[in-house]
Amino acid sequence: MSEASGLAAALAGIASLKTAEAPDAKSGCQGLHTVGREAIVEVGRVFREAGYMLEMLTALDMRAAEQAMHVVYQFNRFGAPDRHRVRVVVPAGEAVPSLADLFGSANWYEREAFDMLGVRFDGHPYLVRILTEEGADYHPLLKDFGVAPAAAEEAAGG
Amino acid sequence: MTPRTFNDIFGNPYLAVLAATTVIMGYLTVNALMIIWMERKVAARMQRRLGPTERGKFGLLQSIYDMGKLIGKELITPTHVNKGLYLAAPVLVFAPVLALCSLIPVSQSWVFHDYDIALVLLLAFSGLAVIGIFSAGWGSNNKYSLMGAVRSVSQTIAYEIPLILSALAVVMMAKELNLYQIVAKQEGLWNIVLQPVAAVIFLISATAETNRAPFDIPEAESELIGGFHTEYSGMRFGLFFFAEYSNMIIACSLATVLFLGGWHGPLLPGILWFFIKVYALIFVMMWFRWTFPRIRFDQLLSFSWLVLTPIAIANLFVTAVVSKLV
Amino acid sequence: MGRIKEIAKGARSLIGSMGVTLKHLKDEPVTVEYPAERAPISPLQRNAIRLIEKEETPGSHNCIACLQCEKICPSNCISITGYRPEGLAMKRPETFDLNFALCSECGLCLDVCPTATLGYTKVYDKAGYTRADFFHDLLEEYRETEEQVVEHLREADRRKKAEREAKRKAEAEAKAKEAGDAQ
Amino acid sequence: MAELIQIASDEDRDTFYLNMGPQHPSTHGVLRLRLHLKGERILSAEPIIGYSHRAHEKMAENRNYIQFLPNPSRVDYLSGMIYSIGYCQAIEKAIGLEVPERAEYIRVICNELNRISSHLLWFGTFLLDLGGVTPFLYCFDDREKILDLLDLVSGSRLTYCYGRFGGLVNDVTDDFLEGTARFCTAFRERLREYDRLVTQNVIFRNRTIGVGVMRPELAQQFGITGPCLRAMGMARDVRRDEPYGIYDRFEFDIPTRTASDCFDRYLVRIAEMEQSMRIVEQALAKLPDGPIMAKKIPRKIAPAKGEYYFAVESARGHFGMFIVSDGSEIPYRIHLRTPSFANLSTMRTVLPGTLLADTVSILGSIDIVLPEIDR
Repeated sequence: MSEASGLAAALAGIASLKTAEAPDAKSGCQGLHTVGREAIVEVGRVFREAGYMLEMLTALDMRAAEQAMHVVYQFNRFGAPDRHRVRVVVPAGEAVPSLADLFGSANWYEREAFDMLGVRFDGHPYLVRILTEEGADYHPLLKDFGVAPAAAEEAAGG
Repeated sequence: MTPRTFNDIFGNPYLAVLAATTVIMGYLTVNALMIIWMERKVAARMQRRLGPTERGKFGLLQSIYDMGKLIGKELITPTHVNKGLYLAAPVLVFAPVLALCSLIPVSQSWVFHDYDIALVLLLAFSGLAVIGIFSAGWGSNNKYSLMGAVRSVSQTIAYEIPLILSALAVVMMAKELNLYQIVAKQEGLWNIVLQPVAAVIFLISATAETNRAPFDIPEAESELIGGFHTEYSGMRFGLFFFAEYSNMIIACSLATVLFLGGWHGPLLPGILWFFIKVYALIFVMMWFRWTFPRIRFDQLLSFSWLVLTPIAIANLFVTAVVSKLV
Repeated sequence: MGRIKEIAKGARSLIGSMGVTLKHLKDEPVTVEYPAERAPISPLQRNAIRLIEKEETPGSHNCIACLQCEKICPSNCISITGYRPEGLAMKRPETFDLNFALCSECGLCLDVCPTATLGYTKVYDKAGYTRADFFHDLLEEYRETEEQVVEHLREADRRKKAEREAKRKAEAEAKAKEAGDAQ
Repeated sequence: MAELIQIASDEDRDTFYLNMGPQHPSTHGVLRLRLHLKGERILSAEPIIGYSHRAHEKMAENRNYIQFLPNPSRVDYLSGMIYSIGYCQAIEKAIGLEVPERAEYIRVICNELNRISSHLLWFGTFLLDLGGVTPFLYCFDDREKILDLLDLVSGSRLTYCYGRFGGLVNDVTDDFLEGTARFCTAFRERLREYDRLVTQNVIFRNRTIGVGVMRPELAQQFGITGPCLRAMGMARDVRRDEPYGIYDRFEFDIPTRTASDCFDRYLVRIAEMEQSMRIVEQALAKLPDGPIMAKKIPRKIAPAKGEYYFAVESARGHFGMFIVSDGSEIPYRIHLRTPSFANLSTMRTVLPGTLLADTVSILGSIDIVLPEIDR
């Protein structure tokens, strides 16, 4: 328990961090936070020092509603889950500091988020596409990246 | 006791050479095809499969169809290879095999050639194949092939030593380098009884010399794809393939000659006994292959230098002392 | 000495391994020689869909062209056009095409079918050279009997209607009687 | 952290680059490893992925929750049952749907059978990487029996779409129950045989013991999960830590080892197969009668606006689904957190310093399924 309260105290020390009240059990998380993008490295360091791993990192295209991308970090510890989802709201087209120096897994996760949704990460050592082809000029998981209707696909495929 | 050689039988050296070449070529071709069939069947049965069944009875003709396929294939020469080495390699690998076969005494009554130093010649020639493998690897101008070739050279050198040392123990006992005489002296008591350690070392080294699994690291398809023969196709690849199986025959024949008493055996004619023993040994080699995972390269070398060679030397030493005392 | 022991232990383990393969050498192979013999397939095995013959519509399917399966299909491999025959309450399919090349055999179409007329074929090894080989016309086998079935359905509809009418009449009569009794 | 591969200068003649893959016998799919080698020793390694990217996440955004059902099992085709049922469980949790008892038990049986089949395939291909062909075929023989069993209930052999929101498609038959019990008995015998054929084998031991050691700090740094993590000595398993379905009702151990080398990862998986059989046998004994579909299933599957995260233990580790709903029938975003993605990303720190032959066994030992990484 002291570990968790230590973590809470450390998180409380970060100015721009807002923690949501008692998350719903359905969310699968024990803590939901929002943080300014300049503080995300600090947040990452707090979690890393508390022995948490970066379980998941992804981005959400929220440009339609709020002209911004959400980068979602999910930290968890080994054992009984204590999952913290940290959200960073980034205005579309701007970059987020990279966590690649703190977490090895962030390296690929951030590359994936960049590849899929075009979120750039400042200070990433090797921010190139990871899943789609080299030199592509699209980010397929953006909402305005359309899909070809099945019929057109069929015609193209022969 | 001296056997008749082909020279005696035909009375003409040129005719003898021609006849020997024909017989050996014919034998090697049929043998390679049959061993391939046998290998596939043995492997299949060990893995609870059926193996080839479609062509001929029990799939006996399958290998012939496969050979037809290999011959019918276009010979592709990649543009980046060193042409000379690349083209020479399959021949270089296959040629020593032919020469070696003529030295094996298969029967009590006749041999192809009867040399007094046949064993030395045999061991010397068997080392030649590695030149072919190396030129294949180097000439292919492919990183995987090169690694396969490098591995092959160091492996051959490493295993030649225990192979020769274990053969030497037999030579010491027989006081003879003539293979026919070595066999003749084993009448009644095979060398394997007197030299079990040498026999085991010889079999292991021979497996390694022929690049058979678990010592097949020059090819190592899970690491090096095909190793030295990655870039070969069609019958050029086929020659490598034939050479491997023919080498098996030679290694097993030599083991039979040195340790299993060659043609000696009750009831059946000597030549039949000889082949029974050879194919039994080949079966053991196949058994190895389909049971064991591959040894890692560095472990392979240290196994040779740190385990097999010291044991072979100790065995040789004991043999020397005992044969002096007896 | 330890080294020799180690070597001996290693050799023993190798011989143990060889024992396993030798033991299997005399075992019966497990291979099924496929084109010549076929392993039994699961009764639930999912393959291309077909329309099953239903007892309500002897000799034919009971598809009502509700397009539920077309809508649910994640791969858009079903396309149906329906028509309403004269004097019938339900629609009948005019075309029912399956593009099996796209199908992922998820079985969602069977789940949603209200008349349970969709089933799986037992053909699991169909091969073809072009995509057109995988267009299945599911109505093919039933086209001949279609008119008969429509007639049968009309008959059934009429009968049902008559029954319903009779029932209503009976009910009304009963009600009237009841009302009469109550008075 | 991320040492990038610098192109060697002309003077650097001792080293060379080797592209292992995308077409290579032992990269288990289309993985490319860009290796910097000195002789056979690896100086640096960079896995390059994405060759089998099929845009499952994009597909999710273009179809409704029901239509996404066939997809999860195709993400990881070796533990397709676990993925497919995991997805159902995630949505059931999001919309608050109760699943009947019988369905829950059948789900557990199928999941664990699938886990065994996945581990068996891994076992076979791992030995194939090491050059042993025969165990591969024995494993496939055993795996075939599991596939037959799962085919009996689900109708598919590999990419199952067996789960539905609120239950399952088909009920199990007596054939299946008997067959499963028979399989468990027969398979125990087979495991003893594998022990003699492989585990005791000195060549195999030499190839795996002490090879590919993952330092424990990598676990936190990279978020390693699954058997790779348990081989590091951490008894972590989603089934135990945050039980989903009815996994809290079963008794099973979480096998762990401490050396974290290839051999330990191998032993952990073998022990896991035994534990899975234990679970299967308990579930078979307790299997209740009853329906297999929930009574009231909403016609529209539309979780309330919000974000959901649900994790299951796949054969390779922690598989998480991050579902963002905007309240409609079509998911706003489904992100799949696949275990192999994290496990493979450790390779650039684990591989340097090892031999080329070890690369193959290390890659094999972490049990990667490329389509699951690329999604």
